[in-house]
Order: sequence, then C-alpha cells, then structure tokens
Amino acid sequence: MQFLGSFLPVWIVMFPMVMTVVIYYVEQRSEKMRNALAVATSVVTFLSVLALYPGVMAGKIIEFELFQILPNLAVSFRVDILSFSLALLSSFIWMLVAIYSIDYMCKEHGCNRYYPVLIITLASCMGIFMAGDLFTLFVFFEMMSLISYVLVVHEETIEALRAGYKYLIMTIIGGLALFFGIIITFELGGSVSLSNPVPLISEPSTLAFFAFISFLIGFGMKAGMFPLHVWLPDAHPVAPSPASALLSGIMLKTGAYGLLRVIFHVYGIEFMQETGWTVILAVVAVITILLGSAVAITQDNLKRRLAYSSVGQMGYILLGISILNERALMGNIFHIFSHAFMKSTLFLAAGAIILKTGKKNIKDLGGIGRQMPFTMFAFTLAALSMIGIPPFNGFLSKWTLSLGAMDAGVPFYVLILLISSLLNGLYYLPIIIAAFFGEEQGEGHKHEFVKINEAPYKMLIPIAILAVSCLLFGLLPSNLPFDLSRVAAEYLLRGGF
Amino acid sequence: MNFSQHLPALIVVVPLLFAFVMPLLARWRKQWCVPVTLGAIIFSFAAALQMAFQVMSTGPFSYYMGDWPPPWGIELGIDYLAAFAALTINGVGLLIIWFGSKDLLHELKPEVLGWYYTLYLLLMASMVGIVITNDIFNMFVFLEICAIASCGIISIKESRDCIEAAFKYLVLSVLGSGAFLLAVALLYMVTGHLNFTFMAEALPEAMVLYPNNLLVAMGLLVVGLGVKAALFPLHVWLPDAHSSAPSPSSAVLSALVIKVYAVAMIRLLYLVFPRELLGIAPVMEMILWMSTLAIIIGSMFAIVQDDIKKMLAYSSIAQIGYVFLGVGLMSESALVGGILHIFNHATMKSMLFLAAGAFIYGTGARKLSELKGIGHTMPIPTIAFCIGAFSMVGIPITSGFISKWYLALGALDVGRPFFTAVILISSLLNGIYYLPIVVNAFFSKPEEAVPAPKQLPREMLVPLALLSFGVILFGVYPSLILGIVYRAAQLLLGL
Amino acid sequence: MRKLLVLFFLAVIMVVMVATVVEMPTIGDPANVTNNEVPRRYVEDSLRETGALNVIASILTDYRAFDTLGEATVLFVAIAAVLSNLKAH
Amino acid sequence: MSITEIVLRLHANSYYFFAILLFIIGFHTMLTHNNLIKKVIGMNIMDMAIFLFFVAIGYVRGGRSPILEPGVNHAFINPLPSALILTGIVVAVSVTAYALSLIIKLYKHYGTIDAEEIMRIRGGGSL
Repeated sequence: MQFLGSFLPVWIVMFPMVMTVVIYYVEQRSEKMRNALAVATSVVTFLSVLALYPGVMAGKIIEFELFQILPNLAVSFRVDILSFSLALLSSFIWMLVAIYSIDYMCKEHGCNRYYPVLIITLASCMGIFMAGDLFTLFVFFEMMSLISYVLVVHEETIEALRAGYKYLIMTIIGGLALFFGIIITFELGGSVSLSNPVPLISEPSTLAFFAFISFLIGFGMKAGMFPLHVWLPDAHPVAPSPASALLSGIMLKTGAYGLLRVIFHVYGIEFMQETGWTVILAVVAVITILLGSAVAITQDNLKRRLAYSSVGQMGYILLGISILNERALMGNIFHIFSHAFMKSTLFLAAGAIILKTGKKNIKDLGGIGRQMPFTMFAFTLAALSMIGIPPFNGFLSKWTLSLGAMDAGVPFYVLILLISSLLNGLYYLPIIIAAFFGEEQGEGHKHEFVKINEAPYKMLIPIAILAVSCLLFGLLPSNLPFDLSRVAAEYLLRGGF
Repeated sequence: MNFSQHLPALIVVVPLLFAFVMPLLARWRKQWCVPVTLGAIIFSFAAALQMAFQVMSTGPFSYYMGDWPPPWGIELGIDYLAAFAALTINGVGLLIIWFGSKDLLHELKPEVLGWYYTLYLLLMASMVGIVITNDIFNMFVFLEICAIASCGIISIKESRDCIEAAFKYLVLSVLGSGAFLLAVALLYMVTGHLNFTFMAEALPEAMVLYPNNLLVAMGLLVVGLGVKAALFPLHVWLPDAHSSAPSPSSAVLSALVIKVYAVAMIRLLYLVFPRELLGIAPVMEMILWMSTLAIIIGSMFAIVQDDIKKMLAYSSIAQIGYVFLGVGLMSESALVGGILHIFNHATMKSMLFLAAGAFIYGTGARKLSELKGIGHTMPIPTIAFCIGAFSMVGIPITSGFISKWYLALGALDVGRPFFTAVILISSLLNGIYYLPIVVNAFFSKPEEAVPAPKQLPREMLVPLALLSFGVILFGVYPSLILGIVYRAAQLLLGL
Repeated sequence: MRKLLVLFFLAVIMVVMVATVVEMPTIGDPANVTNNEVPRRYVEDSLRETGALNVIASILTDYRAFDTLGEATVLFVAIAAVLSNLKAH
Repeated sequence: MSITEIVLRLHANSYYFFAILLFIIGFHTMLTHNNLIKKVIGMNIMDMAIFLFFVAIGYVRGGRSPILEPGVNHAFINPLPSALILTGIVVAVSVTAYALSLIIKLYKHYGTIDAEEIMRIRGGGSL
C-alpha cells in the first residue's frame, strides 16, 4: 500500500500518456470509442488525483524517483498540498472540458488530432504539478507548451498559424530562460530537487539574481505577465473554445505554480524578504492587471476580450505571490481556483454561442440571452464573479488578497484591485446587458419570435457545473478550494514541509 | 597472438582492403557492393565496440604497427576519446550508407556507384585512422585521404555545383593540410619526435628554448584543422559543399567528417601541447570567441536560407561551434558537453540530412516552401525531422538537451555565464529556423496540388527510425555513453 | 584593394615566419634534438633489423610501413576520385 | 637582437628562410590568381616549400645520404624527414591529379577556368 501510494503520482502522469497512444489507435476505427476513451481517461485521472486526498490532507508528502538522467538530475515526482490542489483543479476542469468537447468538436475537422493532444496535455499538466524537481517540472512544462501548440493552431487558419508561431517562439524563449534559471540553480545548489530541506540558493549573488529573472521570464511568459503576455491574446482566441478554456483556465496557472515553487523552494521566503526581489514581480503584476483590464475594454472579439481579461486576472495571482504573507498567498491560491472556474465557464459559454450562432464579436451578441438563456445565465454568473461582486468566489479571492495586502501594509494594492474590478465591470456588464436587453442584430429578426436554441446538454452540463461552483465556493464559508488554499498557504510559509 | 589484439590495426585496414577490391566487385559483381560495404563497416563497428569495452575495463592501450615500438614505429593509441569517436564514426556511418544504398540509386549514375562505395569505405577508414593514431605524421596521411575522399563523394554527383563546391573544398582542405604539415615540421624540429607521447614529453623543454616555434606551430594547427572543421571564419567552403552533395554525402560530411578534425584538434591541444603554453598564448580564448561567433552567425545565416540542405549546412557551422566551445572553456563539464555533442550532433544532423534526402527522394522538393504539408504524405521522415529539430533546439528528453546542459554547466563552472547565454540564444535561433519547417510540414497546405510522393523503401526508413530512436534514447538515458565521455574528458584534462 | 590586403596578409605571415626562422635550431648542427635515438637506431640497426641497405627504404617499408600503406591509399583514393568524377559527367 | 645577428641567423638557416619565402610565393600565387590551373600550381609550390623545409630539418653537417655500405663508417643525415617527405610528395601528386580532373570538369561545365568568371556564372560569393 505504501508503494502503491507513492506510485500514484507516476500513475496519474503515465496513465493519460498511455491512453493517448491507445486513443490514437482506437480512433482509426471508431469515433465513439475515441470520445468515450478520452472522457474516461480524464475521469480516471481525476479520480486518481482524488485518491491522494486522505494522504495529502494528513500532511504526508509523497515522493517518488522514477529514474536518473544524469547525476543529481532525475525524473522524480512529489505531491504536497499545493501540487494536490492544482492537480485536483486541473483534472476536474479537464474532465468537464473533455465532456464538453464531444459535442463541440463533432463539427470540427481533425478530431483525431484533437483528442490525443487533449489527453497528452493533461498528462503533461499533471506532470508539472506533480514534479519532484525543477528538471522534471521543466520537462513537462516544455512538453505541455509545445503540445498545446497543436491546440492553438487547431483551426489551421492564417491567423491561427500566425498566433501559433508567436506562441511557439515565446514558448521557446520562456523554455530557454527556464533552462538558464535551472542550470544556475543546479550550479549554485548542486541539485534541483524540490524536496531539499533548505532552499537551494541561500546566498544572494549576481548569478542568483540572473536565475530569478530567468525564472520570472520563463514562468511569467506562461502566466501572461507583462510584457511577455503578447502571445496570449492572440493564441487563446484562435484555439477551439474548449482548448481556450484550458489554456486560460489551467495552463496559465502552471506559470504561477512554477513561480510559487521557485520563490518558496529555490530561494526561500527569508531570502526573498531580505533581497526584496519580489518588488520586480509586484511592479509587473500591477502593470499586468491594469493593462490587461484596460485593453480588454477595447476588444470586440468576445474570446479576445476574455483573453485580455485573463491577462488581468493573472496579474492578481502574480501580485498575490509577490506579497509574501499568508493571507495574500491564500487569496492568491484561491484565486487560481476561482479564475479557473470563472474563465472556463466564460470560454465554454462563448464556445456554445459560437457553435450555435457563429457570432464571435460582441456587437453581434445583442439579444443572445433570449436565444440561449441558459448559457448566458451561466456566463452572467461567471462574469459577475469576475467583477468581484459578492457572494461569488471572485469576491472571496479578491477580499482575501486585499486583506493580505493590508497585512503587508500596502493599501495601494487594494486600490489597484478596486480599479481593476471597476474595469472588469466596464467590459463584462455591457455584454450581459446587451445579451439580455439588447436588440438583435440583422434584418428580419426584430419582431420574430425568439427561438430557444441552446447547445446540446453535454455542453450545458459542464458549463452549469462550473457556473454553479463559482457561486457555491463563494457562498459557503468553508469549502474545499478555500480550505486547500489555506492549508497550502500555511504549508508554503512553513518552508514547504 | 589472438585476434582481438590486432583490432586497432584491423579497424582501419579491413575497410581499406575492401575499398581496394570494391572497383573489381563493381565491375563483375555489382550486387555485392552494398553488402560488402555494409559488412566492412559492421566489422569496424564491432571492432570499435570491442575496443570501447576493452578501454572501459582495462584503460587506454596502444598498438605498435609492425611491432616497432615508438618512437621508431607508428603507434595507435586507443584512449577513451579515440574509442568513443571510432564508435560514433562507424555507428553513424553504417546507418548513413545503409540509407544511401537506396537513395544513391537515384542521385548517382549507375556506373559510378561502385566508386562511391570505394570512396565511402576509404573515408570511414581514414576517419578512424585520424582518431586512433598516436603519430602526427600518420595523422597527416589520414587527413589527406580523408580530404580527397570527402571531396570525391561530393564531386561524384553529376552537377556543376558539386564540382565547384568540391574544388573549393579541395583547395581549402589542401591549404589546411599544408598548414598542418608545416606545423608537424616545426614540432619535429624542436622535439625530434613524431609520436604524441614523446612529443608531449619533449615539449616543455623545447618551450623554453623555442617558444616562437611552438606558438606558430600551434597557430598553424588550429588554423589548419580549423579550416577543415569549418570553424568560423574558416567555414566558407562548407555551405556549398554540404548542400550540393548527394544526401548521404552531406550527412556523412556534416555529421562525421568535420567532427573528426575537431577530435584531432582536441587530442593535439590537450595531449601534446603543454598546459603552460596555453597560458602564454590566448589560443583557448580565441577558440572560444571563434566558436561563439560560429554559433551566432551560423544560426543567423541558417535563418535566411530557403534551401533545406543549405540551412542544415549553416546549422552545422553553428553546431561545430558548440563542440569548440566545450573545448575552449577547459572545464570538465564543458569538455564533456563538447565531446558528447560530437556524438549527439552526429546522430541528429545525419538524421536531419537523411530526412531531407528522403524528402528530395520522395518529392524532389528542396525548397522549404515546397515542403508544406509533407507531414501528411511522408510521415516517418517528417517525424524524424521533428525529433532532430527538437533536439537541435535542446528540448528535454532529446539528446541535444544533454549536451547543452553540460556545456551550459561548464560555462558556469568557470564563471562565465556569458557563454551559457550564448548557448541559449543560439537555441532560440535554432528554434526560429527549425520549428517553422516542422509546423509547415504538419499544419500548412501546399499551394498547388502535388503528386503523391514516392514510397520510401525500407532501407531508407529503418536508418531514420534507428537514428530518431537513438536521439531519444541518449536523451533519456545518456549514461550509456556518458561514462566513456567523462573518462575521456578527465584524461584530457589530466584529472 | 584586395591585392593590398593579400600583400599585407602575406607580409604578416612572412614576418612571423622569419621571426621563427631566426629562432630555429641551426641547420645541420649535429647537436640538434632531431638527431636523437630515433635516426640513430634507423641508421645503426636497420641492416640487422630489416635487411635493407637503404635506410630510407627500410623506414618506408618497415618501420613506418603504415604510412606507406596510407600513401598508397592516397594514390588509390585520388584515382577513385578522379575516375568517379570523370565518369559521372 | 641586432640586425646583424638576425641576418647571421637567417644566413645560418638559409634553407629554412628560402623555404618560407617559397611558401609565401606559392600562397601569393594561390590567392591572387584567378586562373584555376595557376591556383593549383601555387598549391604545388606551397607544398614543395613545405617539403623543402621538412627535408632541411634532417640535414646533418657532413652527413651522407643514408645508404649503408657494410664495413664503412660514415656520418649520415637523418633519414626520417626524407622518408616522410616521400610520402608527402605522393600526397601532393594525388591532390594535384584530382584537382586537375576537377578543373577539366569545371571547364566542361562553365567553359572557363577563371574563378571570377565561374563565380559570376553561378552568381555566388567569391572563393
């Protein structure tokens, strides 16, 4: 049992990988089988992650070294509360997205490429969260980034390819920056393992600073940090909607996760407090928040607006990381949850609209709320949560973040959060108002009876679950994500043990 | 007197002998040419493998040709580096000619096929000779064989570009050999020996008396071998020669021939010249900067190329820069990275050139713009190309990552993070020119309808598959060869 | 311009080489390091060891026969390259 | 070191000096002439210069060519450089032969043996 328990992380990563191959072979024969297998794989992965719950909550840290590539450089796995939280979240949303994809993708070309890629991205994402050392993290990070390229360019249009190219180059830059950081860590610390009892880098030096900047670039690239966010608003809208939901909802978070690991395991909190390097992170985070929110207002393409909103929201998370106290950290991790739920809801709802009406621009969305009341209702819930209106989970995370900022004595951050919420309101509310109360565009629609034209239920259920969780996790004072965030924040501040 | 004792001699002589009979076979038993060539190289490969095991178990050993002890006779010295290089040469060379046995049929006239195998065997033998010999004049002789044979396998193709490229290559090669011979003369003059070991013993004393002589000799050696190894700025011949040649020739030239000169230079600089001399003259520093420029400028030139083979050729200039970067940094990790990159680049670049050859074989397309959508019609070569490209960029779990890791670590070890940054920047540049090809191959549609490509025969698919497997295998499990590379680096550095 | 550059380049080589020549051991001095045990054994023992009166021949064909094999191979490789080149076109 | 000393040294090492001079002449021929055959000639001059240089190393004052006569005791020159250079000459001959065959083919394809012309026809950089 002991062995099985420690083998579980490997299983969680390997199972989807193996299933990718299986799906690849099955899909030549039967599309039904392919869809079923893809969903089954994500469900099994989710359940396997869930099976870690008792051990992890008991404070156990599961470590498993698979094999050594070079001396002191191994592929190893390690699950602590932070890994578990994010893995749980990702596999949950992945599961919903996989279900959603069945109906969404059936009209798309290249499904036989989409599903294996979807599942192997799940595997690499699990790998990132369960990595036991920076090297493994890097391997899976690169794998996820490169493979999700296929998701980005799925449509194979000119814009998709152009956005994909940008994405690819930025990914490589990010990967190389990470490589630089990791190798300096290895040089200074002699190891890159995350289970080191003391932080790997203890002396501030030029090299250590280089490494910090490299990590910031590498992970910040993925997290859409200013000024490295340029790929994000291009890449997310062009992908198929379920893939956008994953890109925005989950994959951005891998960057934040990496930064958390770097700050708390590579440098250690005292080091960060002494050197004050996190100020850099705070500055770019503030810029990211304001810029993302402000630019989102000017966007007319719905998914593009959502993508810019993601940039802004990632800014919150980065800001939360830079504050370095417990409540900020808690709010930050909780915001990872909240944003994942909200943004996935929004993207999936947008996908449903695109699928049923083909409308991609906000100015065409007038009256869509009457056509697709259910979808738009979910969209509204998530958007309100995004703005930070109580009692949604977006409010809870912003509240906790603000408390953290007050604890740290920087009320300025609270102001930023408020401004950004205002901006969020400015770009989400018009959509909602237009959708429910606006006039329908186009000729002949004016006096026609509006036909309810909802997406198939396999798409609605995931949207519903996500939208309800936005409300639920904000409403309940003690819920699973909130508890996990609290425990994880405490755990990180203790130095990760 | 057992058989395996004579392997160091046989590994050179057997391919030579088969090369001598190849023209006869080509005349009377055409169908025997390929199996005989493959057999000879398989023999050499087995011998190299045996030698590598012997070296790893009992340490470096030497073989006296004709039983004359050095300094009178010629000594073959099998140390870690030599065994490693011999293994690389024969292993990769075997796969290349296996691929070539079908590919050459459409690139060459049938009446010169036999000569191609002759030249190829001679090239293999001479390369092995260069890396295992412990005698500087003997090295010169093998350098000349290697030079003529490598020009021969370019000019054998019926195209005026090939003749021109071969001529340019020959002239510069001969210049390089001339410089090498002059250096041999200068060294012989002050040491009285041709054997590496004896020269190394006599040099510290000679250094006091004739420092100019030694510096000039070292400069000539670096320039002479640098021309042949296409070290920037002496690379001018390489792009034409490597891109116009038949694909197997390009593969062997880029993957092996330039590396052999690098190995020769490593052996001379580290084993023969006294370390203090390296202190007087900033030769290593020069090599470092030359390789840095090679890495950056080679990659830059590669970006603007439209011809796939030309792009690969420029990429080789950048990659040989990595090897020399490892040589110049003079730290253990960096040297390990450099030597490892000899092997890794040999596998990936031969794979890339063979994949390019497969594209040309299948569709006749050489331009990058013509390769759109090739991933759907020729999946296996494209996947091989993909893996090669990823390895070039240094994505983990490919072998390119491992050599970059060691090089970067070595640069940090000696406190020069600048060179780590150079490696990373060049990886980015590699990404800029390799990845669009991969992307276009899978996600773009060709502009006009293209006819279905020719089906690749199994003889061409299997080497590609083996090479891609190798790139992944040595990326995941590098300890297979890392042991011998580590020992080679330690021996060279005198640790 | 190019001519001048070439001349300058050659002048640099010339100066460097002359500086080296000045420093080199004198030609024909029996005390030079080259007159060490290597040629001594060739001269003194070649008759006994190889049976050849011409020492150079004994070196070529016996002491350093591997070089001579290489030399023959160079000839052969040149022939192969020339013939393949001439036949291919 | 004074000029006189340098001249004296050069005189003592005149073989080396002239070999180097020959080397430079060969190199110059190679670099400045566009005619490919002249380039090959320059290449040969260079090679010969190196051979001369190498053979001169083996000279021993008062030595005779190393052909033994049983019973007679002479001082001999160092036989090793001579033996090596025999190999070197063969190498140079082979290279020359191959270079000339390439020139024949170049002439056939381009109708000229002028390097600049060939470059112009190809539209590429210079050699």
